[in-house]
Amino acid sequence: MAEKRTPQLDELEKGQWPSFVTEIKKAAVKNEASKELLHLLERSYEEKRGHWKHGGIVGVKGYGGGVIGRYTDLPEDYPNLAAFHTVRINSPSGWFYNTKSLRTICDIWEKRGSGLMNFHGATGDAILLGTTTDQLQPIFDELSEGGFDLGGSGSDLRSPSCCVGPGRCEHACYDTLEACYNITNQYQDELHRPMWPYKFKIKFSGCANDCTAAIARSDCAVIGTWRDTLTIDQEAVKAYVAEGLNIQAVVCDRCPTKCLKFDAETQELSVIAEECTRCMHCINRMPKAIAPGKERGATILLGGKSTIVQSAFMGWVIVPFMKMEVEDDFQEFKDMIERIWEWWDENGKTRERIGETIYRLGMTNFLTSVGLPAVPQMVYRPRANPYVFWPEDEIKK
Amino acid sequence: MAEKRTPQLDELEKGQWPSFVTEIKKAAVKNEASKELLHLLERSYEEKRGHWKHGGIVGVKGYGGGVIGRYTDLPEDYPNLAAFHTVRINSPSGWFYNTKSLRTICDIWEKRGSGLMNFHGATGDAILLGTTTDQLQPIFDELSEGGFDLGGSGSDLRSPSCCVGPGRCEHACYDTLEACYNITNQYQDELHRPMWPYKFKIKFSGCANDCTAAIARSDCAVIGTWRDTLTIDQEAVKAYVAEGLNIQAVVCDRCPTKCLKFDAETQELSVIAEECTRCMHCINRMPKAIAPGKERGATILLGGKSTIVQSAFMGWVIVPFMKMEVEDDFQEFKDMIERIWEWWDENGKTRERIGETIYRLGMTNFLTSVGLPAVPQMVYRPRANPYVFWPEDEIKK
Amino acid sequence: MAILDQGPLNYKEQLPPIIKENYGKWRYHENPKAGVLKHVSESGAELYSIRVGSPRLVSLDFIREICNLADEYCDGYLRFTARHNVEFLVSDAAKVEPLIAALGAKGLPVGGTGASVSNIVHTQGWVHCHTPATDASGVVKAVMDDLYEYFVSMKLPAQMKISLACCLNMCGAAHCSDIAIVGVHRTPPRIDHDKIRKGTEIPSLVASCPTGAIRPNPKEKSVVVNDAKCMYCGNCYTMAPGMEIIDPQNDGIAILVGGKVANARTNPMFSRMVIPFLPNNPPRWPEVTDAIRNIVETWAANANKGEKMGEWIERIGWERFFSLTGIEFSDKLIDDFIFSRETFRTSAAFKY
Amino acid sequence: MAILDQGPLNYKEQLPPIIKENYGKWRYHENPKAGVLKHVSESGAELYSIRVGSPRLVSLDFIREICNLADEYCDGYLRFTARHNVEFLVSDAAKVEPLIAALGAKGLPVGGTGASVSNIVHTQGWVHCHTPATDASGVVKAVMDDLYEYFVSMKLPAQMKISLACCLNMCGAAHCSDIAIVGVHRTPPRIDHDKIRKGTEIPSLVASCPTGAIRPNPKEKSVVVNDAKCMYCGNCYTMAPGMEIIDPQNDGIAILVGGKVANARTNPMFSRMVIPFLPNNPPRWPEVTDAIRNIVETWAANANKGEKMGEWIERIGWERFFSLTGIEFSDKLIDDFIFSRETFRTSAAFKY
Repeated sequence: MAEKRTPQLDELEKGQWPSFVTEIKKAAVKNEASKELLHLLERSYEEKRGHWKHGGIVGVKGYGGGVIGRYTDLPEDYPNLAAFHTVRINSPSGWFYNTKSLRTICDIWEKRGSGLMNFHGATGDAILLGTTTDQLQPIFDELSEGGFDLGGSGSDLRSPSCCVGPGRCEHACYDTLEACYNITNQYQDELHRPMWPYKFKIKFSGCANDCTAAIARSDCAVIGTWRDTLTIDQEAVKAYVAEGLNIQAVVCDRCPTKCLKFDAETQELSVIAEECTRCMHCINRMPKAIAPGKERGATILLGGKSTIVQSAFMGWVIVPFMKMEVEDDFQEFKDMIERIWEWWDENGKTRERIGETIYRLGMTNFLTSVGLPAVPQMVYRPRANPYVFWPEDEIKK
Repeated sequence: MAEKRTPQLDELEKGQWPSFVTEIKKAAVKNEASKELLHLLERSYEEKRGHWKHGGIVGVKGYGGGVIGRYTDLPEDYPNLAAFHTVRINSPSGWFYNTKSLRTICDIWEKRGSGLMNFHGATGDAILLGTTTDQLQPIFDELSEGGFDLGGSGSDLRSPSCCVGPGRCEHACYDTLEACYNITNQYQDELHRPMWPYKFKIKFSGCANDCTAAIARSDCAVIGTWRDTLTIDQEAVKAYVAEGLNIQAVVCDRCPTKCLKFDAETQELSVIAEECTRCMHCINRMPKAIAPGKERGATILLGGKSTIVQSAFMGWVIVPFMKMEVEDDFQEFKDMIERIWEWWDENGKTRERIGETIYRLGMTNFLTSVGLPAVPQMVYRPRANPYVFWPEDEIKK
Repeated sequence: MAILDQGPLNYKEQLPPIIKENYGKWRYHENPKAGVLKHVSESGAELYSIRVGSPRLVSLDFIREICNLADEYCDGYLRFTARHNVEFLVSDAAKVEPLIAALGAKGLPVGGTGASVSNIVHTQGWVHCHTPATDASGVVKAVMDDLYEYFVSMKLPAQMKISLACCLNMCGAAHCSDIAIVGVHRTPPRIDHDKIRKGTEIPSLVASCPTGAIRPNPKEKSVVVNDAKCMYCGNCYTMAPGMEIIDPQNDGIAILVGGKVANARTNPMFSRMVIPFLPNNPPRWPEVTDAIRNIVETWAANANKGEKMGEWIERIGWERFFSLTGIEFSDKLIDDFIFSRETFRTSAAFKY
Repeated sequence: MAILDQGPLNYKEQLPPIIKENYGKWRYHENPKAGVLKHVSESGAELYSIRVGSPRLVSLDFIREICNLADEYCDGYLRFTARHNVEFLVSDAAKVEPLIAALGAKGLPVGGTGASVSNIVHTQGWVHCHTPATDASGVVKAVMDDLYEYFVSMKLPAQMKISLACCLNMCGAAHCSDIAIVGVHRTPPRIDHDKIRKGTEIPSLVASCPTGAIRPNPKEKSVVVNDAKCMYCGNCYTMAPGMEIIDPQNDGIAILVGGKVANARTNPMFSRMVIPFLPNNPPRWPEVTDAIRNIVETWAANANKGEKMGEWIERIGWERFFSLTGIEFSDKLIDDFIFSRETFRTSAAFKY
């Protein structure tokens, strides 16, 4: 292919933010497909449209997902992009890597693909961006040998992800890294072999700061919390005062339930335990003095998803507090999620996320079917209509 | 009919609250139908069910509404209730009466009906409860002679109602009594001759305290407001302080936008005009010191209705501020409401309240069709989805 | 023959002289005691309104009696409120206490102003309605007898408005009340095919069902109901007498709380269901009066001064409402209709 | 042959020694300067995390380069954040500034912590997606160049998260971001009947339309679109390549603001549309960068310290957001989909 100019993309090498164009150019030095990608993208910038077709069915032996087919609609002009598939690698918990692991990926990808990658994709997989159909199985074989496995795609369990958790964060209310690893391993079949109405995402956040955006971005959000009350270190409170922190204004006045009382005279901070919603604001502001309680676990929220089709839903509370214990192998969570999947598998329509299925069939139907007790924590407020369904056994004959 | 006992109803003559049973018994002394009503009601109390059938078509000459047919399903046992119709009298603005007017109604009703009445029905009409078909026209004739007219029923404009307004309230931002009277008179045809998809209610409240519950109970709520800012009498503020009112706690701290500032030293109260939402809280607490602004009018809200069918809707803002002037005969309001009715009449389905029609077809469709400009005051917040309909003339061909 | 379209009485002729003279000139008002409002005009004129509870369903004799009182104490003028109270409009301060005494002698309660329970807005019930799931006047009487002390005093945190609707048509517009008492059915309609065949428009009947539970039954020239989809709203019965939904064994009352219509401080709010069903237990509906008293007294004991029921609950959180009142929460209180999504808690921050 | 279902790398082998030793023992953290987090353990150990902006779409060379840096300064360990930043995990305080200098020399920006703009979560765009209405990486580059000063400093009122989704599938989950940049189509799909006939399941295609705008066209063995009902979501195109929705002349970008996911102080919130359309104007999308800068700077100038975009807007009211930013309001911003009702203002209390 003859050299062409890329004046529009070149503009995007200017400026202080690291440039993806520079990255493509680096890959283009070594790889013909990446070089064509640069020119195809320049053409998209001229024409203001993408040039990729719907994915065809490609894959690796034994799996139904993990690879996404991608083909340009201009294969004659860009023969090296005729097939330019994606491989998803299930990333390690918390996206921690040693450099050896990363170099292993690079070495395989240098040999067998475009050299372009996403660290990471939106769901959290490491994405290898652009290879040909014949390379897919060898890539998988070599990744596998390096200890890697593929992530989810299609109507399956997508690769779960988690926050940094106890690895680096004082707020972690359960071991997000282990939970993510353990549960991902438990459900390898669900992850690799699509069999559900649509995709299902699980994200693990260690506290209500929700650094993985689990409540918005996952069908099942596991958000760390505690059942008792805040731990307050009064000496550390005094130290904050000495440092000049205006505790009343910055902490107490912004507490959503006004459950924190600061005595300016004694410099003591106290909490009205039953009024605290464990929102994390005070802990975020005074991490040296305030910590989560001792009885720790997670709130489980279900149904989060983005716009398509029935509108975006945020996850809603289905279990206010669940123990998330390494010791019992996260058994309570696994029991629950399997009941949920079974219900969804039976009741969901094609391409219907679980939140949409529950919205369509009603929360009572769902809760009753999966055996979760209804509690007020599940709702901001009760129903405004009197449209109650009455089960036959509660009716007089 | 033989005397029967009414032990259950007799129980309801006990207690301190005035008893409707006593009222029925009073009517029963003079009227055989009322006597039968007492016994039919006792039977309902025994059987835990009503004994009235769906209304048949009854009416008076020239009108399509104003009278509701009512028949018992036990005419053989209660022959005087075989027909026991309702007559709705359009009440005067603000439910003000001189005793002569009330006595006129009583005299007609004593002669021609059960003697039982509702002061008033849910929509605000004076309700004559229980008469026979042959009495309907004479009742109407005599009421008419007394200066009365019938109220609405069926798929028509229901009798508008209003708060006490400038008749007795210092908060009234427009003349609710005159607006209700004037507009009711303008739309006598719409009120008496059902021709719409369903009923349409208008309620006039003089301020945001909304004593007629217009926002909940009317398809069109006209709620008094002002466009400029609060009038504050600083001398009266000081008088409240002298009386012991804790202005900071009772007024400022409960102001939803915290736009009121009280200077404890100078005892002066000031308002950040652009932050005030004119909610009435401060005025309610300090009526001697704070009053609405000078540029007065009303906010128009559309769509209020109760549960059946698509859920309860509260009225939503369609015009943030409209002048409601006696001098121009409320022309702006009339122009708007006629355009609204025209749109609804064309687009509404049978038994669909206007709120439901707008929900079904979309606010943009409605606003564009009736020529109301979209403003942020119409929404609590903008749409969360990107599902915008684009008109063809904004699209490049 | 009647004059058509002459419209309602002209309100101007129904106003007492003090109102005509001070129309639009009122400066402020006070609430000197329960049931008494004092409005003061720019002119210095003082108008006393004496608010009196009424059963709403009244006889001629009642109206004539209050007319007599109005003639004696108010120059022949009175008004009714949007909540069915009677208001005597007294322009002579000296007549206030004598009028109150006269009202007391007749057993008419003076109250309903300020931080009190107001009169209950309600519907017809078994007295005169064709679709009721409960009585109206009887329940109201029982509740108001029970809450009488709160009508004739001003000791609640704020004004409390109670409404009753005897079926889901909710003619009483109970959907934005501090406490709503709503008659509910709980069993699907029983179809009388003969009645349906006689003059029911099948497509309209089918369209009347908000959940699509009704389908045509061409064989019977009638309809069929999918019981699992029916939530007993009774809209079909309103359309078609053949869809018999009244069921004495299973009809009863639901309680909703926390609605408001005024815009003061917080936005208007819908009432929310807290008790899905209480039985019809005439003549005094003790389960209903007990439930309401519990709610009123829990609110009275816990709310801040000036805080409406709904404002209190939204401040403390609905989860705390249930723990404080001891009312049982159940899946029946979780919405599953069109707008359910907005009620689901999409937050990990809550109380227990 | 590959081993099936062996699962991801065991994270334990990817953790630096300092983390293994202090796992679950972290006591608190500080944010000494932009891009630097200092975590202190109960043991007294101190871990410095140096956060670095990445374009996300990177070459082998980029990864090897950061591996070299990690080998030199971090004993060979690093991690990535949920927002696509690189974090170098430095256990030796003395290596912090040398690492920052080395990063600077390579043009890698250190920042994105605390009250800064974080890296933009985004999708593939024209680079590799089949349904995009705009590019992703290019827009992100333009916006981050423009907001660079806010990445490398902590001078905003609070953290700001920007996301970009190149079509309504919103793979980037832009729906709860402080600022969401969303690629939008604006014209109905053009039907390629040949493509539809080849292997499209018609009932699934019909069912894919959220507004019921698609109906079968038996004559063509294809479908027909009711253009008036179509709101260009592209769900049909995702299902069927024959429903060509890409339209270079009319595709572009919508801006939504005010979303949040953390539960701190206020509940999680959806982003809300404030600009329905800006044109695709590559390579630098000046209308988009200008619009975002205006929003960011209006927020920065008006919000309280610690107040997220959405918290600020909800406190002052959306009507004030429009008056303060000067952004034009239009009917396009008023919801008309399933959950529209909850967005309508049912209150007479508002600002101008």
